[in-house]
Amino acid sequence: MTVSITDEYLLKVEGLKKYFPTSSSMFGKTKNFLKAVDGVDFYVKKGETLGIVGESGCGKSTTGNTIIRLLEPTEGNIIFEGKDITKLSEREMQKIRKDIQMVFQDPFSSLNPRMRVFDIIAEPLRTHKVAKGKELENQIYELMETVGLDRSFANRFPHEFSGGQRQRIGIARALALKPKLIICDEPVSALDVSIQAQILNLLLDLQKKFNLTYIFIAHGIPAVKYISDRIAVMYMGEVVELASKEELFTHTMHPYTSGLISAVPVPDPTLRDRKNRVILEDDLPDQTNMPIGCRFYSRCPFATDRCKDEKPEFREVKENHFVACHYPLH
Amino acid sequence: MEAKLKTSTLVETNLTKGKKPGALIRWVKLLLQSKTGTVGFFVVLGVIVVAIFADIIAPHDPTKNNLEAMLQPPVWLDGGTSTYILGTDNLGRDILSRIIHGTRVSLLVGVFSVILAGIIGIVVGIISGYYGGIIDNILMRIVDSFLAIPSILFILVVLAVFDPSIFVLIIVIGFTNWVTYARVVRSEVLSIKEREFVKASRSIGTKNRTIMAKHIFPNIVSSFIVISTLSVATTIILEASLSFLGLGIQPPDVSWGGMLTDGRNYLATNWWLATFPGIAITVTVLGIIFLGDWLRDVLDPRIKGRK
Amino acid sequence: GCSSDSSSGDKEGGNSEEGTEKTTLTIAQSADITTTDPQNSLSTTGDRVFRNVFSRLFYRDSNMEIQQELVESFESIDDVTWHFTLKEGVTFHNGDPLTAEDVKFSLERVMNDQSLKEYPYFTQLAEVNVVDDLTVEIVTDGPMPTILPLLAKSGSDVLPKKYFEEVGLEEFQKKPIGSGPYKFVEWKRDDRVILEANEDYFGDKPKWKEVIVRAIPESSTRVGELLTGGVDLATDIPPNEWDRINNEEGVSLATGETTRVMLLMLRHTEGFATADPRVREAIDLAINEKAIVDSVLKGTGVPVRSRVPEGVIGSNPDLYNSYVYDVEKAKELLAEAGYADGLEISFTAPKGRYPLDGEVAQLVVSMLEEVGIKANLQLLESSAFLDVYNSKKNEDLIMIALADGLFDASYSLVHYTKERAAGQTDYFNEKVEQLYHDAGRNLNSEERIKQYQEIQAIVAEERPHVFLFSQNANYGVSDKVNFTPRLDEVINFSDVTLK
Amino acid sequence: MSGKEALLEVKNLHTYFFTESGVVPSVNGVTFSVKKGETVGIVGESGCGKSVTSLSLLQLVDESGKIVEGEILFEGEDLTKFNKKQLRKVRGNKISMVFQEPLTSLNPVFTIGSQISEAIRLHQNISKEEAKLKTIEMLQKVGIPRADKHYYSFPHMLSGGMRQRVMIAMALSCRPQLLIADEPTTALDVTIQAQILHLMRELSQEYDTSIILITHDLGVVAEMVDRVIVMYAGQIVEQNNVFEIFKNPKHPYTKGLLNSTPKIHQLKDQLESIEGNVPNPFEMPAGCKFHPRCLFATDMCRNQEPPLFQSEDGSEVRCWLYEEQEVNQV
Amino acid sequence: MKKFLLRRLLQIIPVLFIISFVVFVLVYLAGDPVALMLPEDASEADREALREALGLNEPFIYQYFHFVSDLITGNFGTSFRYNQEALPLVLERLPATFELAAASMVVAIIIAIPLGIYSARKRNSFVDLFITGGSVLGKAMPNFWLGIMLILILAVNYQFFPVSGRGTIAHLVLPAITLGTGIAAEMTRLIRSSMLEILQQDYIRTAKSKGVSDTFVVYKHAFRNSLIPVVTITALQVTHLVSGALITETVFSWPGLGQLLVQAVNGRDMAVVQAAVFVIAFLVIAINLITDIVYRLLDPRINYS
Ligand SMILES: Nc1ncnc2c1ncn2[C@@H]1O[C@H](COP(=O)(O)OP(=O)(O)OP(=O)(O)O)[C@@H](O)[C@H]1O
Ligand SMILES: Nc1ncnc2c1ncn2[C@@H]1O[C@H](COP(=O)(O)OP(=O)(O)OP(=O)(O)O)[C@@H](O)[C@H]1O
Ligand SMILES: [Mg+2]
Ligand SMILES: [Mg+2]
Repeated sequence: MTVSITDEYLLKVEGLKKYFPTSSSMFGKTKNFLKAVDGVDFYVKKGETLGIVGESGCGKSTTGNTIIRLLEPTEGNIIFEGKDITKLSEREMQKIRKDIQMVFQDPFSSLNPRMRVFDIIAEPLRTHKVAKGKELENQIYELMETVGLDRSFANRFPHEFSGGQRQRIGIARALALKPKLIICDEPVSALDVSIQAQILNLLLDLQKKFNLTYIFIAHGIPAVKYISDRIAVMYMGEVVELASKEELFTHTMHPYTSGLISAVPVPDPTLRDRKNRVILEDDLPDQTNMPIGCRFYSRCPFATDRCKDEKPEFREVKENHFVACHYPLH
Repeated sequence: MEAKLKTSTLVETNLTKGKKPGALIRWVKLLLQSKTGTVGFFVVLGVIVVAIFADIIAPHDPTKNNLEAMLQPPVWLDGGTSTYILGTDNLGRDILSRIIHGTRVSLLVGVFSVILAGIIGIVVGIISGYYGGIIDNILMRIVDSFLAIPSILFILVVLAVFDPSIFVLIIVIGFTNWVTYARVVRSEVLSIKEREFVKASRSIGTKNRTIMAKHIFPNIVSSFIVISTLSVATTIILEASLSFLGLGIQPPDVSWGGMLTDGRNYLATNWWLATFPGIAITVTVLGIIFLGDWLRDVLDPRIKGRK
Repeated sequence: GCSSDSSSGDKEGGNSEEGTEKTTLTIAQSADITTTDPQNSLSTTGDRVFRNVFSRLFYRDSNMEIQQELVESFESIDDVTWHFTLKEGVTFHNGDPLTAEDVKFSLERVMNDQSLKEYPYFTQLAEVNVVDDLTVEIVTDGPMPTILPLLAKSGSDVLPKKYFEEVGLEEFQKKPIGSGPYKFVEWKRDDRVILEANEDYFGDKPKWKEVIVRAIPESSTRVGELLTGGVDLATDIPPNEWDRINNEEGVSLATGETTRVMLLMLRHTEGFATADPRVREAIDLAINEKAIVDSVLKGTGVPVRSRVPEGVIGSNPDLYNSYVYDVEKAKELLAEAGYADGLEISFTAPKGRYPLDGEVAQLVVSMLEEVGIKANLQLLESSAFLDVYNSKKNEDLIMIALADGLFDASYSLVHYTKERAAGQTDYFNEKVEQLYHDAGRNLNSEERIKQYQEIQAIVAEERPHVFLFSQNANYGVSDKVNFTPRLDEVINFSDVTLK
Repeated sequence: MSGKEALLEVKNLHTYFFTESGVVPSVNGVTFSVKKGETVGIVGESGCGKSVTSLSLLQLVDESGKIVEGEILFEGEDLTKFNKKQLRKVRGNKISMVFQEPLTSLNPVFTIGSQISEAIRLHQNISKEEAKLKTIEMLQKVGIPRADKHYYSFPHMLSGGMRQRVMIAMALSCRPQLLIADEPTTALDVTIQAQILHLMRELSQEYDTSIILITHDLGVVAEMVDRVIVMYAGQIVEQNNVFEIFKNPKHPYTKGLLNSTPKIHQLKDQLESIEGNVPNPFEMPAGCKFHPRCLFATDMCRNQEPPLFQSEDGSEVRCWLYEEQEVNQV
Repeated sequence: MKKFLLRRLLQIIPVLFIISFVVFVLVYLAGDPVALMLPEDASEADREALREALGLNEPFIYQYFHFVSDLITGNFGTSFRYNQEALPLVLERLPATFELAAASMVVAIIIAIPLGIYSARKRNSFVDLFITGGSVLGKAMPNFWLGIMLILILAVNYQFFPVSGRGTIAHLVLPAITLGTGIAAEMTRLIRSSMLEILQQDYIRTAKSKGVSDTFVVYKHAFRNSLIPVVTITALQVTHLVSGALITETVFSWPGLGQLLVQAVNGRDMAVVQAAVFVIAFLVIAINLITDIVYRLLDPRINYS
């Protein structure tokens, strides 16, 4: 499933920033910001899957939500099919929304408990007036079968389903408008391993079938690694490393990435005493008051004074391997 | 991999086994599971039936006085007659018939004022909670102001100006009690709008109005139903209190509160005047509260989910 | 709270069964006084307090005869001029002597200050002059047959000029000073007024060391206090509480007549059904006043056909304790008037303003129904009712009880004059107009009474008002004390005596 | 297996919930033992009865849940026969627990210090001051910086990892013989999980504490435990030493779990999912409870429930496939 | 915290402003007080004169402007009934009402806390059902009815307590029970449900797993948490307390704010109504502010910065 270089970018994100004001003083002079996303660059090519990993709170969801303009970006460009959508009005955006869809993390809260499955899947079709009546019905049944749900389920409510089934409903809803890009925000984190595998395989299957492009967000590296072609590692609102999956795992450059990878428990007891494990301390800086230098400085086993004072640039160290570190590991 | 994918998309059927029973049967089952819920349901049903068919059920004209039969005790006491099963009041009117007719006022005032309050409260609450910001700020300050004025005072002053007819009572109680709903609804909306299904809908490009109507509203309805049942109970008692202060429903209309108030002066000597309407209020309120409690249990998705 | 100090007195006052001589009298009224300014109050509840704190030139004894109180002697100089000589050695509670200056000050205050509630009654007084220390001259604006009743009426109380001017109204209200048998001690609003004996009183020694006048609006609570000995005397006991009192040892009921008459006002205005005299008569005939009195009021009331009850100057004995009731005739009259198929009229009545007023109104409605009149009853709470009444929004029928503060027919019969009736009943009768005008300046009291009686006879036929009954006042009395009700409903505390 | 004596022996434990909609047999005949110093892992999908098993040991299940059958022998004494007072002496003292959600498991209105010292003072007759010193010592031990300051912190002031350290400090404060950890790291980021697991391992070695580790992450199991118990639908389906289980899983369910776990240390991997869902407790299939999801199910499986076959090496498996090979039945 | 306080204090300004408007409109609608100030027999000319003197013939806006500017200078007008400044009249009543309210709260707490907790612990038992039924009954009984019954039985028949009035502690008992019962009923239900919720929390299980005894778990670990919603909702009930006091005070002739208000409304003594509404509103706001602070003390999670 490799993508040839000549394929055009479907999505390009440049210098994306999203700041949340945390406290506004009485007279609006000093404002504090939580820099949830602080200058992120990446691109996604047609038909590929870009994985985004990172610890909780590093800004993965915010990035996803900003791309689909659920949140207004503070700064930066989001170029979708060659068009910068950050400047679009809500009406113009409406057309784009058809092409970008989302699958959410929590299979319990992402479906309206008071709506029937049929109506949940129908909502995007109705909103964009794609289909009506019999045709709508057919499309919905078709979608349900595509994601592996019996059409007899159409009249049920979400609470009558298991987590895995609910996630299928969510996927069916995302597929309804035949989008070009699907942003999956931790779609398997809440599921049991066996069900996780079902969903991951389903996503892969659908990608093949409909030539979909995914942005796959997760904090579990194993799942991201399984499904992605390229992976971006985020840390405190920034992408610190971005490379193809093979490259990232064989030539890990950023100490954070390597810490992250080595922290993942390996389901093989023979490897339990493996060496060179890096255990990262959880000494995180205050997100409203970031250090000037490298944000990973406080936890990095290799940090120097330079890291403290000078912010490392996010650069392409090797072809298609980007990293933000003064002293890449490889 | 191809083969694997096939199996993974196999239609899942273990939930389709055994067709789900119809909604009605399911509700009956849920109802019968709770003793208090069943009691509450039948009390409320009974009260509604009595209210609707008051004219047919009542043995006498509730306003017809009989100076020959003043203050007759109930049938089982010395001096009671079977003509007036629950006795008569100080104008010789049949207490049973008055209670039967009083059901109407109590229910009308209780139910409609709550509906009115609910409509205003829900609209304000949803708008305030959903949009937030300056709109929320303005609306909530209004709510705060209303909350700081005891509603009974408000009602008293208004009733001092307009004759306390059923209609006026409904309007004034409705217009003072909406703030409670607005508060509750707003805080519910605040949490619901953060739920992912709202985000999902927004990400599709659904209009705010549609989101409020289709996603937010249905999810606050159940908590609204719960507080509103309780509110119906409170309103019935409120009407009684207003009667006590001389501002309840006025004769010839009959209300339980009015009966209770007029009868209070006879508590020491002719206890049945105030006691029977008192029992009617208590039983009805009890029924409504039981029903409300049951509704809270069955409408709470957490509880339902647990089963 | 700042409550603990007041309690001890109350307890002893109420239940002094500890053997010691009872020296405190406790009275429960249905409402509190609203002011301590005797000239700015019209309520009976207030009067009961002021009567014992202040004195007037004249007073009415228990038979409603006018007697001299502060006045030693008086003479009428001419039709409009009177001289009054005051008793010597009368002092106010603060020790200041009571002089002609104080009388002049008090009367001029109520004659001139429009904001005072008693003001409207004093418009006939033209001048008050001090002749000497103990002699006052009063000049009226014309012959005034009612001058003595007026000077015996509430509002004529003599205030201490010096003290009042020194401290001002505000302070005076906090610590009012009079020359009556009891001195003001404290007023806790909506709770109680506490008075103590004035040992220097110029009349008979006060009988009680202390008198507590409590306000207990809820009648069953008032009766409860009486039954438990918390109070010795409770006013305004509605008929429904009588059984409780009668069934209990140690308490009894006392009933007295009043000048208050419950009546219906009927519109004579063109366009109203009640403009037709036949309809008015039918209404009167339809109502069985006696039955109302006997049933709901348990006999405490007298059916009347006039607003001037017995005991008031100018009353017409023919119209007292009398009523007309004839359902058949009423139906005939209605048929004659063209309402054979029934008549619908509006009927406004108060609820909670007078004892059992709501019940009476409902009885009236059902009696009217008997003859084919459907009265749409609008029962209103006291203030809303007054609003309708005062703004003259009354339609066909309005029920109200009116009393006579002056004990003179002129007070009541003014209602049948053109000016007064305008907009309310729109009643007009040349004869009545003439009679009323003549009587007002007639110093021949016998002739004057005749004139008033004639007015009443005419009114009873023409029915701008349909009279129901004159109300009684009912008191609950502890067996420890003797009490006799008065027609004016005032209580002289010293008249209540220990058994 | 070492010859150490058993610290805890659970025999044929049945815990049922008596709910309004019927009886839920959440734990249905579970038998296992824990030796001194041993770490035993219990794995299985959500709802298979792991937590109920562990809560049953200290009789902490909800009121509606009852131990209807079975013995829990701790140091030879049957805990199910203990009265409340005796139980309280064991709880927190000899056996203590760490729960999944570190935020909700700490009382929000008390300082962490007071919560730990409460545990100490309940079981040791010492003064407040001493308890405080001990508490601070424990906090230091679990790696909380500036422990004397954090003594006065409220739970919400700490990060997830710190809170879990507090939970561990509390659990270990009385040096229990047995620590039951119910998914202690599920709510945490991998980096933090690595720290916590590391800490638990170190402390258990130091104190010679036995551990029952409940998780659904096979990676964690592989990293931590000596022996693995696999549960499915309220029953143990397989039990074996950790190396054997990963090398040579016997039960189809265990195999399925392993195959559906993404593996980060292999570059190319394929996930196989177990089809279907965990059965609804009210609609338990007849025969082997796993048969509707089992690729190898036979008629026998559909009709007859397999017993737990025990082999010589001490491993156990509940599957008809192993009937002939097995020596003993339990 | 400072910021929080400042913000809350600033919010009071628009609230008071809205209240002033609402109150004024009510009073304006309530219409002409003149009718009530003069005897039934007074003439139209007398009334007109008084109306003019009181400035009641001015246009709405003008009157409102006057009203607000008077308010700002602390002038609530003069009571028609008492012929006295309204604000002192209202303030004078506060101690009595405070006394009653506090005693009722004590009664309510004494009843509600043990019952609520017991009911939650023995959920669905017979006793729980009984307590639930009892609390519903407590809610269903109108205050005046209960008050009169208490007087009839405990004061008149058995003479345990005085019938009415304010004075000794004994005087306080019956009104406090009357007013407290309704609050207790509400509070019991609230404590019960809040306890039920709390008893299911993970930290309760943690406490048990430490070996804390059941009683201790309930009273130390659960109760303090369950108080948080109870305190908030009880504070919201302050206005209900006022409503209850309105009636209870009338029944027991308790010389508090409630009686003053009933009579002021009935007598259309609007200056007093205005002053009372303002004082009550102010108190409600103050109490809510205090509650928020208490809330913060009870629940360290809340951070108001
Ligand atoms: N609406 C918001 N207002 C204020 N802060 C926010 C908002 N949404 C997110 N944040 C903050 O922004 C940061 C990044 O949040 P985000 O949800 O993007 O993280 P994440 O990487 O998706 O984490 P997780 O794995 O927990 O989902 C967090 O610190 C979060 O608290
Ligand atoms: N209080 C309860 N009432 C009724 N049923 C319960 C209760 N607690 C647990 N159960 C049921 O017992 C079964 C086992 O639950 P348990 O919590 O042990 O699962 P688990 O294996 O720990 O799952 P998870 O991985 O989600 O924690 C489930 O079917 C659950 O529904
Ligand atoms: Mg996220
Ligand atoms: Mg669990």
